[in-house]
Amino acid sequence: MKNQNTVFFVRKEFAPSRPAPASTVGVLGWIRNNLFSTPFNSLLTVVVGGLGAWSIWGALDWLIFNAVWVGGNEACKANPNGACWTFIGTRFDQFVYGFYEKPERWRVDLVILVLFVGVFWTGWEKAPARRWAGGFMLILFPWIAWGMLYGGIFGLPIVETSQWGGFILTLVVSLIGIIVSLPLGILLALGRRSNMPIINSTCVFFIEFWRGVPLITILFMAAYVLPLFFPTGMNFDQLLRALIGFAFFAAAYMAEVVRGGLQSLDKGQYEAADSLGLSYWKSMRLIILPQALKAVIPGIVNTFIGLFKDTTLVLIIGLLDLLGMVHAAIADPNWSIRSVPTTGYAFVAITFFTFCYGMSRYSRFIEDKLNTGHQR
Amino acid sequence: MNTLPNPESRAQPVIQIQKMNKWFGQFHVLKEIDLEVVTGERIVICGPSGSGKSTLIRCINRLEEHQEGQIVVDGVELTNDLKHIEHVRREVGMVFQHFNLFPHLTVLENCTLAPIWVRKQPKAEAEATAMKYLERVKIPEQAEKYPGQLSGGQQQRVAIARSLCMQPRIMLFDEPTSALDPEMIKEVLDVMIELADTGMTMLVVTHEMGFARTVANRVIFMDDGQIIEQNKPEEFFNNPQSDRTKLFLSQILQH
Amino acid sequence: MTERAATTSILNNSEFRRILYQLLIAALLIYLGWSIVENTIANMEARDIRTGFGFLNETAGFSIMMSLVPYEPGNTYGRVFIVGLLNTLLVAGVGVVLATIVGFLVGVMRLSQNWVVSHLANIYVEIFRNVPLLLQILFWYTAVLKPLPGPRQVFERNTEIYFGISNRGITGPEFILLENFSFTTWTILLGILFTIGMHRWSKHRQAATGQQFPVVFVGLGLIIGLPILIFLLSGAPIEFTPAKMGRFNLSGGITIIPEFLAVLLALALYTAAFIAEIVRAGIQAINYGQTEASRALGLRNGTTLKMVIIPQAMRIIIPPLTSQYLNLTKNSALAAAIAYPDLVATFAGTALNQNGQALETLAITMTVYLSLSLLTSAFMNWFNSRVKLVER
Amino acid sequence: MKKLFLSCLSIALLGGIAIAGGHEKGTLAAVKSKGHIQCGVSQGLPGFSNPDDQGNWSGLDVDYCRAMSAAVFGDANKVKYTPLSARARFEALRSGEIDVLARNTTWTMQRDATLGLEFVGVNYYDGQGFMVRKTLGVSSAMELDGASACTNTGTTTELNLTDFFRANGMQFELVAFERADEVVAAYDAGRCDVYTTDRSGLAAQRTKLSNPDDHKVLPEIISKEPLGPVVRQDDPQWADLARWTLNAMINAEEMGINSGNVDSKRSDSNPAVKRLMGTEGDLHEAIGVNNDWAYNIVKQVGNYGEVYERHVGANTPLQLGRGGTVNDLWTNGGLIYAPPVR
Repeated sequence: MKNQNTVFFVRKEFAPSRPAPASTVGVLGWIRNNLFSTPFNSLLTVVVGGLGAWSIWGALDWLIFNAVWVGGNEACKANPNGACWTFIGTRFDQFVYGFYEKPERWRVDLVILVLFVGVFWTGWEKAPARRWAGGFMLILFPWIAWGMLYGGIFGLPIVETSQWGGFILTLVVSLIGIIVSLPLGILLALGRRSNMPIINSTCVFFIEFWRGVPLITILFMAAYVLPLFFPTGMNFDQLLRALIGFAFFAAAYMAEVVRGGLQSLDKGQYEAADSLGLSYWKSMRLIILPQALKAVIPGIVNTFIGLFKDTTLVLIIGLLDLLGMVHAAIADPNWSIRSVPTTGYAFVAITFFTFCYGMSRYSRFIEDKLNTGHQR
Repeated sequence: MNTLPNPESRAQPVIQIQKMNKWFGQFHVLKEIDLEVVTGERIVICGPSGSGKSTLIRCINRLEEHQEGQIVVDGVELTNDLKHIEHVRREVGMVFQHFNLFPHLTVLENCTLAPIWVRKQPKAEAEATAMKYLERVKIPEQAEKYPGQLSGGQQQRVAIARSLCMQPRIMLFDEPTSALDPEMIKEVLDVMIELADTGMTMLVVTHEMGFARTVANRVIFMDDGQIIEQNKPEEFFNNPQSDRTKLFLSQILQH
Repeated sequence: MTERAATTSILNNSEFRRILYQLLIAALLIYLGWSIVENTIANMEARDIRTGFGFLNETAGFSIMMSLVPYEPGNTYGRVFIVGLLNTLLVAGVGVVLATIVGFLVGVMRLSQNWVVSHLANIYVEIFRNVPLLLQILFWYTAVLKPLPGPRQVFERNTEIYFGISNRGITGPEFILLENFSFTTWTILLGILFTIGMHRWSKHRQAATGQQFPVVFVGLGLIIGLPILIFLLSGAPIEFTPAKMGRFNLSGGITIIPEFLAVLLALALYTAAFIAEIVRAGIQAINYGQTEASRALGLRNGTTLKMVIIPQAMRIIIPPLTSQYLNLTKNSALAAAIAYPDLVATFAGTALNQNGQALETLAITMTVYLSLSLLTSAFMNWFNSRVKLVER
Repeated sequence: MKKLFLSCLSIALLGGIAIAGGHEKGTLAAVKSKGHIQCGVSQGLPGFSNPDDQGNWSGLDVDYCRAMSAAVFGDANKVKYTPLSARARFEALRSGEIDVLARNTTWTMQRDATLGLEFVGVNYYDGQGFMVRKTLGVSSAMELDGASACTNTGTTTELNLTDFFRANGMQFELVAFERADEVVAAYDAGRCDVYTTDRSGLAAQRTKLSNPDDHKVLPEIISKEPLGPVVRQDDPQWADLARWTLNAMINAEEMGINSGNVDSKRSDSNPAVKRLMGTEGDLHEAIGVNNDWAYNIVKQVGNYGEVYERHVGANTPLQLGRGGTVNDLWTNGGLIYAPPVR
């Protein structure tokens, strides 16, 4: 293009695509763009990256490479600069089952197995009869699981709840929390959107009260004050009382999530339901709730993650959940070793992280799917 | 058309692009671009989507970075030097497809923000200028409203006024009408035509061929990241040379 | 036929139904409330439990390890309540500040174009928000702070210590501000006033002439630099009394107890992970077009942030941020797990245990948190209505 | 006003629990119908109530519960245990969650008179003491000025400790935890210089320290801590049963009846022994048990002395020798004394 000021130009030879200059693409380009694009960025990369690598390496070294995997407490005493996994190993059964009677532990195994199969079945998009599995998990399974764990049915001997502990207790508390809170939360959310003043204000009061106080005061209330509210002779054991408090707490949070879903629905959906002549409950059940709940699945999962983490609080009122068991076990004089508390907490942290992170990935996955569904 | 100033009589080109190449990752998005624009020229750039026309004008105020070649705007070469970039951006206004008004500021504040912070004008002066340009785009009465309260066409006119408040030497338009409803396109085009009449140097990426015919003194057709053909509008539309241009025009003019 | 229609219509009348439902609910609630009250009173009488709030004026008789107001065991339960409340507010207040700083930093890091920085920030967020807070408190306390060496291993007996770390906490000197220190105080106050004035003046000047003035730098100089200068010129009128290593412990000085540190660290780092997500989402919610438009107008990055991005992002960030602050405050109740004497540990814990009046004690405690949360939601409603973007 | 306050609170707390009508039934009948005694114990205090790795409980307090079971059912093993924190124990008893509380609980006037509780006796006379590291070189509690002290929250220990330091004009830092094992862990980690609790507790917890021999118990005893089982105040018959279970164990020791010779003692001619063994008189009916109740206690659990030696005596890890202490029988100059069975 020699004479640029001549307006007319037509290209006869088309320029072929060339690979980008090596400095801008490929590994080098990536490194340049993402790590060293400016002097400040380079400094950040070196300083932050160095710190990050140092701490990640330190953590891995402590947790894996330099950890004690075999032997007893003597081996851990000999190596104070690494995790003491043998401590977890010797106590593993206790961490899972608590003081659940040994010969009866197969019941716990069975419940956990059914739980995981059921959850995966329900969560997996392409599974056959997924609705049935979900219904079973939400409606029938809790009763069966309680019956299996507590006993007294099918001729199973009773295992008192005071013997429950460890991971199984964590599961029981969190599952009861979600199973009770979901229907109760839906009712509360519907009530809060109701135009009947008494119902509306009752639900608002209930929700705001439970959301406004720390869970731990609710657990204290359940442990120390709740018995006063019942007639003499009507007793709940400590676990059941904690469960009541926990479930109400969960319901209030769930109600707000469901309310968000109800609010996000187009007004036209309500009008359409009304125009079809459906009664309130029918229009809710057939039209409004299925859409609203589907929209807030991520919110429900996130609430559940929060509740799952909050189950650890039962430790403060003396119930030995997974964290409680570990916390109690590290006081064992035979294992009074520098690395044991950290190992114990690391074990609990990894367990909770695995579950919570898994669930949050699942919720993210659902969220993305829902988002694409809304796009035109 | 003959009233337009003859580009060749102008001394100094205001934009010079030489052998410019740009990649997005491994994708060669702009290839061997050579372009010179002189003051007062009005250039319409058209081409199929993905041909690189938006990217080209975004390179001119460094919203995109080119990897090879040279871009000189207003005598300043665009490099990583922030001073250069700032200088160029002060002199080059830009109007976006989606307006990009600041929703938290009133129309007047949208217009005075840059003059106050970049040109360091007194507020009263900036506001007077802003009102002048708002009058020119025919919405002075909306000055105290927020962008969310305006229609799309009104918003785009505010966006044009906002750019003009910086008193740029060059205006870039990146598909300014393609996000608008048909009845609003005209109000924006009218403003642009008026602006052209003042002698503003303009580079417009658009598919509004009517606008190109009446306003532009040069039409550039791009495809596949290259400038395929450029010509005066009457020549370009009546007598396209390249097969690709012919194909494009036949498709776009059928509508 | 008409008769049937008449009878059904009364039941199908929606107004009638509304009233009926509500009456039923109200009756149920009144019955529940009444029976609970009856049961409670009956139970309390049967168990000889005292009622009423008279206990607040009784002597507590126990000691509290950390108190912001003077407290001794001879004080009343009412005083215990104040001490606990202040300790809660202290850890929550410092926690909020720390969580905000870390949270914003991590949130901005997550948006960094630097791969290493954004991924490390991401790892931080995922780890800290997916591990129970109580576990984190116990971890900091039991695994990090308690294993620190004891004071007798760190300090020689009778030495004076200006700064020390042991498993009894972080110890610094106690300081007394001498008379001359008032100059410094006045300088700081004047500096603040002057900076406020300067801010206004520079606004006016910018409006009038367009010239900008580096208010931040000059203001920092006035509020920090000048007082330091005055402080030095007036002969550094501050007296440090070092802590002294006694037979068991450091005495004197100011000690930040490990219980406080553990709760603070855990609360701040846990909440920071959530704040980081809020900040990231808030900034990401702003269309990139806003940045491009600012750049195209020639605004510098700093100005773009200050005038365009932050004002918009804050509207999105502040409501969830406030509820995180509230969560942090409520979560500070977990301090009870490691003996930090907050409201729940001292008042709903030790005091409840000693006087046995669980109902009253817990009611007071819950009321405190409930009021905080109602105040917070009132603030959020006010804020939301104030900053709502005007739309058509 | 109180009603209003209570109703607001309770409505908030309870949304949907239907309240069934209450039913009054004696504890003994309830225990018999459910087939076991629910016994509230500590969360782990060696010598008094402590679970082993398998979750089997043992200790002085545990044996008391077993004795009650033997008296009621003729089988010492019909007991289920509920571990309780210091804070939760009284409410657990009052609410009926447990039938009897045997959790090294100090008998005080306030607890007896205002909490709706009935103390049935003393199974261990304790007093609060101090434990320190030997390396501190402290030989008396009076030297503890400026020390940091670990203890349990919600116990009389906390109050006694405060009183002791205040009375002697000494400064201290109180670090109070909810659970006993947390106190021990904190003391063991060096968070505090002194560990204070009942001396029996010191002896028990010392076994949990990483190096028990590095620690010593100071001579001072700063309080009276009579520990004993507790029941609800509203059931006199059950309280009597609880009281006489303990008395039977003490009387048996006094009469020289132990688990080894109890079978032969059944045919003893001594009228006092006959009354205790149920071969004469019908006092057992008053407390609602069979006539062989005391026989079953001694046969299956043992007399007080046996139980003491088994769990806390000189040959246990606690090494709390009994001779010459207040916990010896009154006939040996101690305070262990039971009213006669007649």
